[in-house]
Amino acid sequence: MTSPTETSATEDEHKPSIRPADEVRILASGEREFFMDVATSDLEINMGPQHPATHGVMRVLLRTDGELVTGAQPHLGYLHRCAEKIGESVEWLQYLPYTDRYDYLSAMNNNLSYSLAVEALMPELEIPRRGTMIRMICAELNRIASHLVAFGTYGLDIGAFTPFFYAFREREWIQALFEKICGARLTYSYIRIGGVFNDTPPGWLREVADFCDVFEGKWQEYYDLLIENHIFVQRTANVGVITAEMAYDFGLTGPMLRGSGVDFDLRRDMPYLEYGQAHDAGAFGVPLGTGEKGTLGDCWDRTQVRMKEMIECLGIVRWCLEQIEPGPIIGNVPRVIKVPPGEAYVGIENPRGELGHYLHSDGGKIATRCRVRAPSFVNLAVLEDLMPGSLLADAVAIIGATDIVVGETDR
Amino acid sequence: MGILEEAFEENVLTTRVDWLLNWARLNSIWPMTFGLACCAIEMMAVGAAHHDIDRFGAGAFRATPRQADLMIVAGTVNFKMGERVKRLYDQMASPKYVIAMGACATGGGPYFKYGYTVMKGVDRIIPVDVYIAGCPPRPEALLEGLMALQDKLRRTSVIRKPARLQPSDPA
Amino acid sequence: MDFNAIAEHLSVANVPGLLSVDLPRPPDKKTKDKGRSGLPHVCVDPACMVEFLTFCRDDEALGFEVLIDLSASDPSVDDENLWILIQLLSVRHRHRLGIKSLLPKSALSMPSSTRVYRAAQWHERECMEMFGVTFEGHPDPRNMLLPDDWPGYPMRKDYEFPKEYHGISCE
Amino acid sequence: MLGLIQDTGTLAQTPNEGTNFLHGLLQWLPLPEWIPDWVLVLGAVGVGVGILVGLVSVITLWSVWMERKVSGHMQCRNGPMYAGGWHGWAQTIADGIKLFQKEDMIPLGADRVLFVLSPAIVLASIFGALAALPLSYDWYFARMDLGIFTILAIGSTTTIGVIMAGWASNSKWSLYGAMREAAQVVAYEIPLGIALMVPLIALGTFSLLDASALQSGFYGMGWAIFQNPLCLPAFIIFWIAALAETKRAPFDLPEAESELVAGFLTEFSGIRWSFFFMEEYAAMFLMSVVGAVFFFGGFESPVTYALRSLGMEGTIVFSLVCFTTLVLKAFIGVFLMMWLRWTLPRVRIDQVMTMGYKYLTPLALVCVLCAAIWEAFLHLVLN
Repeated sequence: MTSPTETSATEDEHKPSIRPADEVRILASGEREFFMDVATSDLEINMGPQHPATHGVMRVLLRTDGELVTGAQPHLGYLHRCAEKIGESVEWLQYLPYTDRYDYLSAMNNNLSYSLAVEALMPELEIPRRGTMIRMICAELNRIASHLVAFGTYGLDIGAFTPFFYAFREREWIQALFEKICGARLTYSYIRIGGVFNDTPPGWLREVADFCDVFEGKWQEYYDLLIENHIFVQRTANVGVITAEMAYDFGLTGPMLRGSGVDFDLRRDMPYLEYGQAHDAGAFGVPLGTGEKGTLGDCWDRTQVRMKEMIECLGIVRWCLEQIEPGPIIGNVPRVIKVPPGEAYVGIENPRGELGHYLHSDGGKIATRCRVRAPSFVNLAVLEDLMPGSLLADAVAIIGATDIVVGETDR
Repeated sequence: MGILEEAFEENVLTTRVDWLLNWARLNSIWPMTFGLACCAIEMMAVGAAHHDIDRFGAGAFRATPRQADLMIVAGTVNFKMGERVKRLYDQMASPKYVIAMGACATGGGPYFKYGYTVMKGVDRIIPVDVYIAGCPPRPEALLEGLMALQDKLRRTSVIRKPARLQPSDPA
Repeated sequence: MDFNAIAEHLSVANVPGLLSVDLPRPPDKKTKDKGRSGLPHVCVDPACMVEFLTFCRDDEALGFEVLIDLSASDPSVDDENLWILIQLLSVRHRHRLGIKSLLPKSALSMPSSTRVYRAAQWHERECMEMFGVTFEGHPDPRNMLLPDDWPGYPMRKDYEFPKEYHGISCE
Repeated sequence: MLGLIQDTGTLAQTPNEGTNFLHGLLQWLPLPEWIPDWVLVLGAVGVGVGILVGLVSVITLWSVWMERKVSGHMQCRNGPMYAGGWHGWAQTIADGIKLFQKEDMIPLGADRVLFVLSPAIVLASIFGALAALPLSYDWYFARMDLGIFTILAIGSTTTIGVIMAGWASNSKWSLYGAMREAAQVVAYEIPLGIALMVPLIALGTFSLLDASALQSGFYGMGWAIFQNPLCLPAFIIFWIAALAETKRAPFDLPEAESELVAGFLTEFSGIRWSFFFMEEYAAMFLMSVVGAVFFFGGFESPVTYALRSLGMEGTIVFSLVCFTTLVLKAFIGVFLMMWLRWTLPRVRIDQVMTMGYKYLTPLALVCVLCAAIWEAFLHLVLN
């Protein structure tokens, strides 16, 4: 158990103890009456590395006074897998499988972020349009799968066990689609530097279109089953309110930022791939938190933004399905990639926020610096300010709403 | 079960009682919710509807180590997490089993060479019953690992003296 | 505004600490200079980084409300200074700015910019444990990802992997 | 049980002396004369307890299996399949035997006496409450005139066992679970008691036997719910309070899975944990039976009405039919509880308290008032 002194971030004063009486009475048996200085101090609980609500291995040292949380201190590092040191030790293409394992719920988006960063360093590499289209379809399908897991596990945190199973039923369909295209269920390494690994099997695009149609009806069912459920609203509205200034100050991005009403989405405002044309063609909008069920920026808003984003992803996938036409899927990339010397930072819109790669190459086969800016790592810092003042049950709801993935937090 | 364990000769009565005790153990292995990394998502997929682990009676994921019999180490164990894994293993009640799920828990996985904080396999700190290969292993592989554990339980002897039991003993 | 406009705006407002601008240049055969690809960034003196960041955040035209990333980089073993890399993002004007500052390896300390952006707190803690950079005035200088008693700074180029940790061998 | 306690179940209030019970036993068993009376009484009570424990554990085993299957099918998967043949019927038996083999762990800092005692207290109180349940007009363990009174009184002592368990296991999560249990159950005892007064006003009796006898009016369907319009809102309040009382569905805060690791059961393992688990399902069955008897006619249904009109009043077939009607109604209640558990999220502790004190209690009082007014003016309307 960590010593109390470690919680320097949370204030350490005890509650006022009961003042002993002034004069000391002598008892019949002759000895002095002993007054114990009764002081109540806050309880320190380790919502430890193994806890159903911490979505993996994150420890939050909670200081509570009864049910009221008076201090919280996240402790990370229980899944630190030295991703950046490996980035400086293996070749460019060999590092791709490691990018799947940061945010293991949206491996396609991680590959995309890394590939775009490397392509920013190789200006003469040109990516064919079909490759871009397949990249966008896979990235958006993976965003739906990731938000489904977020929706399912958030139901578990609030106590509703069943939505988790429905969410995973749809996710299995997406995983089947990905299995058809690249053979893996979770860590795909499919989006390579210069395009995608292999072409879509026959009938795959038709099945993606079927999925989009079926998913629309199912989505409405989930939305009514949990998000509009009165108890769920009671548990999440007005809980963990993040104002826009707080979001800027903590560097939040993605659904956390949009949940507080800030209209910013990298796919639309700083477009990469063909998201700009997709937005101009009206394929997708950007849902924002509106504070409809409680104050603006509470847990309900963030969850509602994630749910509505799934529908926008369907719009993008359908637009790509119309635009796609046969052609090459990968640019001319040598077997052993030698990236010209230079530095670049590229950030893309991951389901959890902005996932950015800073790459520095000195012209060799191996990167000299591969910095990963993980959105969950940054979004988690806001817990220290959100948790004090909430109840224990709200603390669990707040962690669930930040939707962190510990693989990405600890890299 | 302290007194009764491995105390009796092998006759028709003790083999029947052994069969019953083993049948009860293998039909209700309760795993502990102990997901570390990507394999945890595949473990959740196994617990979910498509590949239902509850068919084998192992669907009751217990959050506390006290009530769990099976610890599925699903993901990378690094040194900081290692002490916690050891403490959790010690807190589990005695007939307990460990499945090392995935390449990371079996032997460090992709982080073997350059992962300075990664422990090269969880069997360095706790005894492991079943290893499952794959990164992450498919849900069917985890179910197959559970069945391998069930086979192992069928062959253990609770009451009979172990000396008479050869590995080639029919299940 | 694109990068040149931002750089020009910064130089006009002669912000304290602005040193130079590093633009990508194509490789040309004559001077054997392999050129520099990628995106441009601004070089800043680390001592007055806090004032530079405060200006970037409060200036109306720039409006960098969000500190996206703060990290360090050790370019090579024999290079005698470390790079501190900061990425800023403006939500209002939809533009980014990359900042680099050189820190001599002999005196690895600079003022902490948590006063300007709260997001910097955790990034700086990670730089402290990974590179050994000390940020003066940091409210909570504990280890972020590594165990508290982890020897050495892993992300340095001259870091050699530990043989064992708490009795568990790392081979 | 088959006619063991031979007592003419007529409505006339026969005085409930001890000899009547013993008389029944003697009639049934050809016993030599020299056996002293106290042995006979002890034997009869022992047989009664054996029947009760056997019946309740069978029902608990069945409802645990049913819960896993119901939750499975609700979540588009089928629950245990391979544990003993058709749809894994032996799953709970396997769980029980496995739990029996588990290591008996008592945490280091735990208060050993309380830790060991708490499952006993919890089971004792729930079986004490179940002893007041009649199985049919002729089969009952004790003919109590204050049936519902004893059930509520003894039934609420399970809280002591739970708080003892939470406190004794020396873990912060258990302490939280125990404190939540204490707060929640106190908040819901009051509306439970008040809501039950409405059917008492409608029927006019505390005893469960007479209550179901009074509901055999309109072809066996003259249930209390139809006799007094206020019984329906009272049933809803009763049902919510019963859910909170048995720590089920939206009110499963004491062992909240995702917040308190396992609430007050965090340190319990093996057979000790299964006692608590058994108590939860027995309490579910108890509350459903109370609901069935006082709101939905207990033994009365068109079938019993038909049998009674055929004049088969005292026979074994009639008793069996009464027993099955009661158990069927109880299992509908148990199924409803399971259904709620797997759909609704969990309510926060302060919302539980506000609903208990601010909304349910006043509502229950209003129901009682209106029910009394309705009963008072009913005789003016009828005659």
